[in-house]
Amino acid sequence: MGKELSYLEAIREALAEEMRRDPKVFVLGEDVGAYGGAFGVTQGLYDEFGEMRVVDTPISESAIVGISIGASLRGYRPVAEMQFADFISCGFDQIVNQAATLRYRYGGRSAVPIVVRAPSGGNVGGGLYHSQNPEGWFIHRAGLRVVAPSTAYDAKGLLKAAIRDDNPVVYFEHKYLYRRVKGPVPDGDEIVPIGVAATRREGSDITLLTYGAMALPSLDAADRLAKEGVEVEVIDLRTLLPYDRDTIFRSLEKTSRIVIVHEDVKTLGLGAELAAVIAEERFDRLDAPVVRVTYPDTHCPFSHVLEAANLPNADTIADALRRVAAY
Amino acid sequence: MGKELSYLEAIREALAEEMRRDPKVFVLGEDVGAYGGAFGVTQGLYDEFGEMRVVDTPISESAIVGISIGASLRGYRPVAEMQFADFISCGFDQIVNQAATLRYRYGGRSAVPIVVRAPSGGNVGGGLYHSQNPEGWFIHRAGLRVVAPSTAYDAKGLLKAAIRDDNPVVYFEHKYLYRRVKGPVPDGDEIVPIGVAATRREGSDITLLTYGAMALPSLDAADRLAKEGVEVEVIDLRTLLPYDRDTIFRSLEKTSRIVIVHEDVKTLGLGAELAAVIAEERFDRLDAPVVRVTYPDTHCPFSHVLEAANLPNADTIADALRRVAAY
Amino acid sequence: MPPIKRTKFKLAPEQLLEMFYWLKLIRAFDERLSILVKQGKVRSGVYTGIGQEAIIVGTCYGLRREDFICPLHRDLGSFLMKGVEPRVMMSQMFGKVTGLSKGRDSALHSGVDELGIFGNTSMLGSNLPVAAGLALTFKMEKTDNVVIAYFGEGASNTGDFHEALNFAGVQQLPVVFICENNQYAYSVPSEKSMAIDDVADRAHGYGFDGVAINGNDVLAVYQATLGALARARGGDGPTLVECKTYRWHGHSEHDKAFYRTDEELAMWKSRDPIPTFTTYLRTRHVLDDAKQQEIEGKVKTTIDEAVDFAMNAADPAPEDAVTDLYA
Amino acid sequence: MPPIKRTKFKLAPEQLLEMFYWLKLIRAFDERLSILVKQGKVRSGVYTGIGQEAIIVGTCYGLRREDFICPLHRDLGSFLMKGVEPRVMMSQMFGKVTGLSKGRDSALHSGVDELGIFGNTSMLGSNLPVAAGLALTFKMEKTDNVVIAYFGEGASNTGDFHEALNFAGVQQLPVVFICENNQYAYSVPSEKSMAIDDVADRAHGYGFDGVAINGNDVLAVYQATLGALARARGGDGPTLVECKTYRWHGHSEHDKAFYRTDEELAMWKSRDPIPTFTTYLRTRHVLDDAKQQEIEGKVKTTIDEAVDFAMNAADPAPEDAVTDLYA
Ligand SMILES: Cc1ncc(C[n+]2csc(CCOP(=O)(O)OP(=O)(O)O)c2C)c(N)n1
Ligand SMILES: Cc1ncc(C[n+]2csc(CCOP(=O)(O)OP(=O)(O)O)c2C)c(N)n1
Ligand SMILES: [Mg+2]
Ligand SMILES: [Mg+2]
Repeated sequence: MGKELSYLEAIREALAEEMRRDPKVFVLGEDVGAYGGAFGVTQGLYDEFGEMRVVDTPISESAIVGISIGASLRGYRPVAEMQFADFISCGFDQIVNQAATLRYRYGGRSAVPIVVRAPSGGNVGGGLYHSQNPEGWFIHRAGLRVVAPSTAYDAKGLLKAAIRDDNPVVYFEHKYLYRRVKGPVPDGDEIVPIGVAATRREGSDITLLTYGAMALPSLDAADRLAKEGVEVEVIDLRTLLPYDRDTIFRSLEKTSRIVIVHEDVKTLGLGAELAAVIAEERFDRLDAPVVRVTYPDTHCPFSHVLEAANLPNADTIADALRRVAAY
Repeated sequence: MGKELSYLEAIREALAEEMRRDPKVFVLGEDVGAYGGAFGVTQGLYDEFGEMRVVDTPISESAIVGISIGASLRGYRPVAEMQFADFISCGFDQIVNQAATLRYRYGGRSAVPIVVRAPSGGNVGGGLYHSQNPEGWFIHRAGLRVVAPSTAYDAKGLLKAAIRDDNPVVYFEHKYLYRRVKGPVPDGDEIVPIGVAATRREGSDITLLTYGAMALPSLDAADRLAKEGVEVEVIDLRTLLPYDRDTIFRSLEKTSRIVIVHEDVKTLGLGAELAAVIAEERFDRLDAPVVRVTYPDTHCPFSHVLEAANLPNADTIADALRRVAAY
Repeated sequence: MPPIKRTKFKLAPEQLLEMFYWLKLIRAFDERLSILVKQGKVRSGVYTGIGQEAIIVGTCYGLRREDFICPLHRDLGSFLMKGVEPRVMMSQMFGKVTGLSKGRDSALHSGVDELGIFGNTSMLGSNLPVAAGLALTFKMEKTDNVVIAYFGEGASNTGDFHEALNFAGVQQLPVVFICENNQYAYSVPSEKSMAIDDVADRAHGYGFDGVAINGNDVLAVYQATLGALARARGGDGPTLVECKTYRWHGHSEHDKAFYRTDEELAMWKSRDPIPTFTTYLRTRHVLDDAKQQEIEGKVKTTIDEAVDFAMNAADPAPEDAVTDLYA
Repeated sequence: MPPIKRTKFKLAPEQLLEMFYWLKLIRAFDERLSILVKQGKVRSGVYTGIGQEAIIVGTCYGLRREDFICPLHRDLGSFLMKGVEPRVMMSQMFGKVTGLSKGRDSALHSGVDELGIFGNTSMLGSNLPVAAGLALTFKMEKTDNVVIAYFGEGASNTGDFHEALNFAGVQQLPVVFICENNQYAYSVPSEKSMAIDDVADRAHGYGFDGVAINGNDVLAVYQATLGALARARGGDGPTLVECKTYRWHGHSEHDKAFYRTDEELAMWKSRDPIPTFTTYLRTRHVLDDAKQQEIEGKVKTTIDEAVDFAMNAADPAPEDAVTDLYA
């Protein structure tokens, strides 16, 4: 396993390998063809697989998702690209109503094995409409699966799992990580299973739950706390729906303290659900309030000064950890 | 204040009075004109105000919202009707991206005073696409206000407040309540302010937080518990964004116990945020876990057997109250 | 608009009688549903296609099992023609376990992949991108199977209509778009929702042909569809066939349809597709009294049996409110 | 397609020179932005309209202050013509407090109600329903003000385009839809995103006229717009004017535009709207060396001053990341 790939290359490799393995896998979206996608994720696929398996679409997000659903009903496994996660709002109905409910209304007789890839997240100077973290809307919709890798390994392994999964999966790939994160990736048929979190760092004092780009400053903050004698267990959720209750609860048994970090806004971000479930089901295990470190309830501004003010970072995370440790 | 109106009539009266008061108020939507709307809410308005202020639109939810936004920028106060809240998914982008962000991206120099009325909720045999409670998606979006009245009084007063509010407001009116709930309504210029909860029943043992149609079984359950010696304070939130922290926290001071009841699904329903905020900011005030009684994480089935199985009711709420009381 | 393609066809007497049977059966199915609603036995929303049967029979008659249909709410008859047993379809309306949705939803909200039937959500227009996706797979496989996608003139004003037809045009997909133009979308007459006479004209904006035909003449519909199907099967892309028709009942069984005149209804009843076709068959001696009685008897038995079956079938078990959500 | 309306017009020499100034200023503004991006000084996404200036000048020149424009991403020049000072617009690109967004976003993402400028989100097509809403208010007020709404040929494939134009047609709104058909949507040539040659043809599906014209001829654009404006002001409803053009730069400044040939670009550069118009002015003796130098000097000073101003302006204060969200 000597090979190291960037997060972006890992996504591309997952696509290429799955397309080689299964002729029913194809990709579609705006500029995904000869151009290789706005970020270059699909580069090379058009040359290898041709225009019927790497389909350039018009600017029609709703149709992109709807077409994927139709193809999936005939046994295909479409991977649709939203050019930016922000534009997923334009394909919203097809995801939350068409895809998420089909199996249920069919009485279990069919399934919608589509993947919607959504490049999300800020810290790239994208402003209000190129920086969004819309995962909360989809976590709130039964019938979907939602994943958000933070490493090259998971980017590849989770995408393979998503493609093979029989349910509609919304796959959030964080733009900040595309070229900034590199690492080993799984080989061959190895996947990263949906629904399983990864413990990135063991610790006995506080459990930190995070995902996506926030894994990086979270680990930094944990390192700082270690120097102060506080051992933070950092859990990267990887799958947001269904999130990995077992891993979370097991860690809590050890630490009795929880901090949640995400880039999505606070109100009804995933942290709300995690905090609520913990407060409901593990009330007596908690020695301190469950603290959330998140984006404030506002939009992602363009100015780097403003954007930096909004993003959680190692400082703000470390502060929260200290507060919880001292409680 | 002898006059009693149904919940539905109260909405209609609010529209008529606001349209009389302010020539800039108008309504638009599918079948809202001569027909008076799918549920009859706008009946009579077409005759009184004519087709330029009661605008029948094509089946174009996205345009309905976008048109409202455009008109609002010229000082109008459009009230858009979604025929069913379920179809709000088709106008999603215009609400969450266009309306919710305009003031922010304009540097505070403009505003979007629109109201989107959305008949929501189940218990009416509507099945998957005529029963939804989509409020969670909008509570998760900064820049919006979200309200959900449960009485005729609030239906009228909150709609008037929403129309006069300078922000985009999503107004969830519960279909189950339309003709089943009757009561006095505010007169003249009296409104029900956005952001203020109503304490429906005082009690010192448990605080029950709810809204919309779930207020009814919640009050029933509270009555039952009273017979068992447990006094439940029932708070009807009325506004979901921003929810009324003060009233919630004040009640908690008394009771130290919280139960949350809503018809929206559990995962990232509003209850998640309420539970998280309480666990975060009032950890030491809690004597028991914050328990949520909600729709399970699934869709709203058509069969009355299945629908009844999913809906919270006085029995399931009373059970939760007993568990929390006994904790 | 180009002239209607005059495809030559010859139907054997048995085939004509089969068409007659379908017209009768579909009419009887909807008429019985209407009664069942009034009796309070069917609680589903019922949107009959009474008066529009020639469209379903004319478009479905030439289909193969492998071909896909994407029906709209008035097209329950197309489920029958494509192979769903009447008793199953009736069970679907009662929300019984023996229905396609197993009680999760009613009416068109379920499909059968093996029979080439897509069951849509309620969101008008949202079946059209799915139809494009299904057709895309036929193109990928280089088979000559086709997709028929139905929509009302009202639904032709949705964004999904536009995105789907545009994609179908670009990709020259094997899909036939059938517009059931019954002059009204709920209460709104088409002149208040579009500034054109023929929805067929919209096809030209997508690079393919549109034709407007008499939707109450089953043979005219059959002929126009044959031409469109031949084109689609031959790789020459989509066609839009607009069938002018009228619905006799209200939008749903609960709609009194005050928005139209008795004269208009009477005029259209005089164009009832069934007597017209009956006369055609009788003058050609394909049908005589005995044959007609036999067919009408078979229709009655079939519907009676279907209703009996559905009424005696089991309700789903409450536990099944949460199953069949994920694969 | 109906022939282009040959509206007679006469422009005084000063007016022609004004147009010349605007062409030059807009070109210079975008060219400077391009340099600033390469220098790393502007971090916003920059989508220049270089090569397309005739469209903005020809369409905006006849507008009143009260008229509204709804620009697309390449139309920063229209902000200038409608009255935003170059220094303010430049500040907007730098994300400074002196910009329209006060740093919250850049480029077209902010508007000025008093100047009749709507600033859209990034979601392509989503400005068109807003344009319809603005126009609806002009119709309500029976004024003869108009709205001009811009979109690319790529955006004409979005659902919002369809819903907006349909509504504008039904209501005969005073709006002129300007398609800037520059042959590409990002990397995708128009023949891969629509099966028609002229976007103008789509207008017929909405009951109004569409014309396709040479978008690189400022007087042709002016003339066609005049006709459309007259129609709109006179209560005769919308027109779609499709301006055929080409963008010289990549989609954004980061796009190398490998998807097109050097020959194609060279061909279109030979149709540069500015020299064509310069020759016109010179042969008519409206422009001479001295005048040209004077105008070019003024342009240079204006742009230099704007850049100086913007670069020296203050960044927003971090606290303002969360203000201006609610009214
Ligand atoms: C997106 C959406 N908006 C609104 C509705 C509510 N609705 C159901 S049927 C209908 C009228 C449909 O008219 P048309 O498409 O002409 O079909 P018809 O009922 O006339 O056959 C409306 C408005 C819906 N189902 N979906
Ligand atoms: C709804 C939506 N989908 C995708 C994008 C990403 N995007 C930005 S510009 C663009 C191409 C636009 O092409 P066109 O409308 O022809 O305008 P042009 O850039 O050529 O002027 C794309 C795909 C977007 N902004 N909005
Ligand atoms: Mg209709
Ligand atoms: Mg373009």
